[in-house]
Amino acid sequence: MKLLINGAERVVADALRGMAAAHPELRVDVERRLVVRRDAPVAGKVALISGGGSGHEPLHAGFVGPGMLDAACAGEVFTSPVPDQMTRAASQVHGGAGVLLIVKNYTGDVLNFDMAAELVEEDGIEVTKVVVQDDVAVTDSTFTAGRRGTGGTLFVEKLAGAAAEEGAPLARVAEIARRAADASRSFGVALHGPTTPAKGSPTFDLPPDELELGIGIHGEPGRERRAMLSAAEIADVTVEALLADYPASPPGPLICLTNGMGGTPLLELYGFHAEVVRALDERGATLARSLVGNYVTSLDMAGCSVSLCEVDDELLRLWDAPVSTPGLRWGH
Amino acid sequence: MKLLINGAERVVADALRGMAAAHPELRVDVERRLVVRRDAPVAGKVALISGGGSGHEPLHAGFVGPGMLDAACAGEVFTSPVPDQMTRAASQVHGGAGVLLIVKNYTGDVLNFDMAAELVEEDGIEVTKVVVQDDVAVTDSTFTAGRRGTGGTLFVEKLAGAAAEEGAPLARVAEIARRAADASRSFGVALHGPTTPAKGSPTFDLPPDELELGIGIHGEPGRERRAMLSAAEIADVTVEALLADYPASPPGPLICLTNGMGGTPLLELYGFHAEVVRALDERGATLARSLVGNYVTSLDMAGCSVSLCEVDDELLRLWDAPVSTPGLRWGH
Amino acid sequence: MAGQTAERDAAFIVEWLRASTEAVRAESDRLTELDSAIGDADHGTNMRRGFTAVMTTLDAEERATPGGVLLVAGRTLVSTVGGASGPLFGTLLRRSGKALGEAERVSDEDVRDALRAGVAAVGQLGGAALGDKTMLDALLPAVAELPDYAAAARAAEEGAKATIPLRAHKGRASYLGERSVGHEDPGAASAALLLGALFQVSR
Amino acid sequence: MAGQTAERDAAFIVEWLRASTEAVRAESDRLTELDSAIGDADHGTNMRRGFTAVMTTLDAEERATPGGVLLVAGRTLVSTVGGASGPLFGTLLRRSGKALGEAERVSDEDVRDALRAGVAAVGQLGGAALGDKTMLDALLPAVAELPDYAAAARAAEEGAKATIPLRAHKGRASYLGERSVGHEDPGAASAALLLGALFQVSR
Ligand SMILES: Nc1ncnc2c1ncn2[C@@H]1O[C@H](COP(=O)(O)OP(=O)(O)O)[C@@H](O)[C@H]1O
Ligand SMILES: Nc1ncnc2c1ncn2[C@@H]1O[C@H](COP(=O)(O)OP(=O)(O)O)[C@@H](O)[C@H]1O
Ligand SMILES: [Mg+2]
Ligand SMILES: [Mg+2]
Ligand SMILES: [Mg+2]
Ligand SMILES: [Mg+2]
Repeated sequence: MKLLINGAERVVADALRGMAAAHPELRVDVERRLVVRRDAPVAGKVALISGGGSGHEPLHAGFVGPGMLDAACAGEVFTSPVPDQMTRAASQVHGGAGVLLIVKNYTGDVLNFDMAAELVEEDGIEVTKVVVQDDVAVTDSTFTAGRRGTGGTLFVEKLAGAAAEEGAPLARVAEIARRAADASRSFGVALHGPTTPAKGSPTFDLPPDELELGIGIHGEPGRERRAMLSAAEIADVTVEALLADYPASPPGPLICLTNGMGGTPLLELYGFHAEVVRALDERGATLARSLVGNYVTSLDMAGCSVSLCEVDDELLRLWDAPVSTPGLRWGH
Repeated sequence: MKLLINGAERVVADALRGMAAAHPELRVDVERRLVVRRDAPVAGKVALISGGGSGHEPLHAGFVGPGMLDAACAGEVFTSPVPDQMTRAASQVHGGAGVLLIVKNYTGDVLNFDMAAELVEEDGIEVTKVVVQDDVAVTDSTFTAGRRGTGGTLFVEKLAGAAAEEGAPLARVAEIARRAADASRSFGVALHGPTTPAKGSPTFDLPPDELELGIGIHGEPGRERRAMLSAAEIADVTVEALLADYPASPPGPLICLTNGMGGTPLLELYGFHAEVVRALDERGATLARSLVGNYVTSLDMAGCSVSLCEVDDELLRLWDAPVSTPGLRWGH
Repeated sequence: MAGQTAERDAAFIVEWLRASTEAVRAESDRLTELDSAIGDADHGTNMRRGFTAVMTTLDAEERATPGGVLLVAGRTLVSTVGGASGPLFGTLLRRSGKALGEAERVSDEDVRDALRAGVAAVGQLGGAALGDKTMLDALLPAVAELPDYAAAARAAEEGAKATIPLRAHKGRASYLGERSVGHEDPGAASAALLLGALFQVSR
Repeated sequence: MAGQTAERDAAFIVEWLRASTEAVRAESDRLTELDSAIGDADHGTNMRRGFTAVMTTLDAEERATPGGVLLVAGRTLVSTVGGASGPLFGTLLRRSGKALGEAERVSDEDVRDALRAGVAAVGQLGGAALGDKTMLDALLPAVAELPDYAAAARAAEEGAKATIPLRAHKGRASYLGERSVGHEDPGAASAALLLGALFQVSR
């Protein structure tokens, strides 16, 4: 596989240089791999910090800005950032109202963010951590490191970001983040695996007539390999898995993120979204909002994921609240 | 190649169904393959209509909305729409101030839009047509059907859309569109070809150590095949070709669109953008704005294109003017 | 071979279009493959979609005259194909239909004159000349042989094959420059199918 | 084999880390390949980045004590690796360094006790147990053999291989469920490299 890069070891730094050039509204520290709101610290506002391995763009750095994150820490491709990044980010964005860390549930991310949280607290900054674990493909999660954090992270960052922007205190922002995390479910499907710069070839090989169900966002193989399905069939499998995981059947009103993994064209993704909406509808679920696009990606992986978030009026209001980031932007 | 579809013949209709579900702010006629601003016709506003083959999303349907297009006509994959679509669109969006047709310079698009223009004029609606032909890879354009219209189309639709939204009359909106088209240059590179639903395999095969220079957005092979280059080298070749095509050296301030063809991850694209900015800078060019992302795509083609638009204060003001579409959104 | 006095009615044109549709359907993948080499891999799909629509239209409403059949067929192509081939083949049929006027029966000389007018209109619309590696490279030599349908079909076939060594100067393939050399033009291949179908139904 | 009375100084630990770095560099692609099968294809890159940084740090500033060397090496791993292996291998070294305290020379029994403390800390931090298909499956049997460095290296190697038939219950590989069976754990393979390097420099 050919990649549009200067060398595997330079990929993340180069991307951050590009972000710096493209987004004057952000402060990008290429050396320390931090992307920060230009107006940070915002006095009196809870600061949201997230981050994770690179390769999922626009998540997380593309979600930095008013109404969403204050800072994102970029790790190497598919490798969580190191604690020094999070502590440095905290010192730059803490506006006196505490820091919320949004962490995807992977051993590496949790360990590194935990170490950072300890250090930040030692500096006298109030810290709360919310772990996103929305991937319903991980069924027997007692035998695993829990569920993975995937597309639902976007919901958590958006909803908690809106609450923080409104001036809510840390406990309240954390509560919103936890509610959003609890209300989120995701399921992903790959048609071919992603090519990491370090490996230079797809992390898993899929025969031309098979697909991988229940994949994560790190090029790990999924839980099951099956004969290729149509968009309608994939939507049925996906929506079935998602709805089955909610306590109520059907759940309350939903925000639906029909997400591309990076290598699937928007044309196909919209067609798939039509089937997701149909599959939800057939099962009595109510769609409050939808978002279609490449938001939580896995490099050039072909495939898609669907993330749902069950919302009440408050969460829906926070979803509709203005956001102004490179990757997500609406409202006034 | 596997695709996330229900069948080749359903791809465009399915995608439009998905757009309808995802974008209540648009009116989508799946049958007639039209995407229209919900508030159309806007009385007294010049109506902008564009369209073309599908497979380039978000272009054009994703650029329908305040500050950009009033309607987009979606053809089959890589096939221009038929005149009936444009005439129907005109009847829906004409607000009494005339219609501007924005056409990418392909034989099919030009012929079909020309036929439509004749019919619309027969209905007593004032029509002006602007043809975008920004692809500098087509060097000896006297021996071809002219230059192709590619990424520069985004500049034309955005700048003319802003002028129309401000209430400029048809002649003025058309003049802005022409100035934008004249000021635009594009050059594209492919690392692997796109897979059309009808063909089911990449439209051209590239060996693992070669790339295709000067490609268009329809999976046509480019003008030259070369041994694989680094991102920095690709940026140099690209920027060199673009700048050489401007009469002045260096040209005036530029808007730069660093565009993904659909299958290249955002991580790589930002890294490439860093090199484009460097290459421009080394050649004395001034960057006024940049935009990085998948905007004018070619299904799942891996690769990128760079589009430049030389701007004066007026064009820059129109660029910064608010726009609110699924694919491009900023300002208030 | 069709005699010079043969009278052709609307059914003859319908049969021609039906035979063309069958040929286009059978060869659709090959046409797309040709278009994949020097174009955008949609020509087979385009032609199949268009001719399928033509047959649906003609099956739904009968036309009394050869000219009427061609007119509605051409209009259907324009309305359903898109791309370059839609307006061009559409114009070929529409303009031929116009030339045949209201007559219920026409001679093979009338057909020849009509198709020549149609082909001339294609040339005018697209601005291409013989040797530009387009459908005209099959159409022009073919109509020159009419009303000898067999010779016309052969000339179209040879004209299509003769596009292989040419460099394209019109349409999408022209962007390839020298790299367009060595491939048969898909539109010319389609044109040869239409002329082959015409010969077939003329016997 | 190292005698029970051998005294180990800071240089010994530096040599161990240097040999580890060489081994990790030499095996980096294999480690990534292993991680590709049941993880996310970054383990080799992670380890190489971390240990390269460790050597840079150690070459820049000398440490007087074995404990001091391990502390700074562990901290460097934590600060440069990320992922699961950064905090875990970092903790292994840091905690071992802490256990060795300020002594300028330590016995092989001290090294044994320190590494056992380090491995215990890894278990506590990551919550994994023997048989969960992690680095602990190499580390635990290895430190049980210390201060016999040869036996420890052998045990680590065997422990790593023994992860092949296991189903992962921790880390990324656990998401694969049954499909994690049949592959060697990359972190365990790395741990075996470190123990192999220790044996090598102990002779
Ligand atoms: N200017 C032209 N004049 C005549 N024929 C043309 C012209 N441009 C293209 N064609 C014909 O159209 C064919 C391509 O048709 P098709 O693939 O359906 O449309 P598109 O090129 O828009 O994808 C070419 O092979 C060529 O024969
Ligand atoms: N909870 C844990 N306890 C001990 N070791 C673990 C744990 N989780 C993962 N590991 C080890 O980490 C290795 C993976 O390291 P690496 O690939 O560098 O990090 P990541 O999994 O974050 O990509 C696994 O092979 C395993 O040996
Ligand atoms: Mg990792
Ligand atoms: Mg086409
Ligand atoms: Mg074509
Ligand atoms: Mg890993």
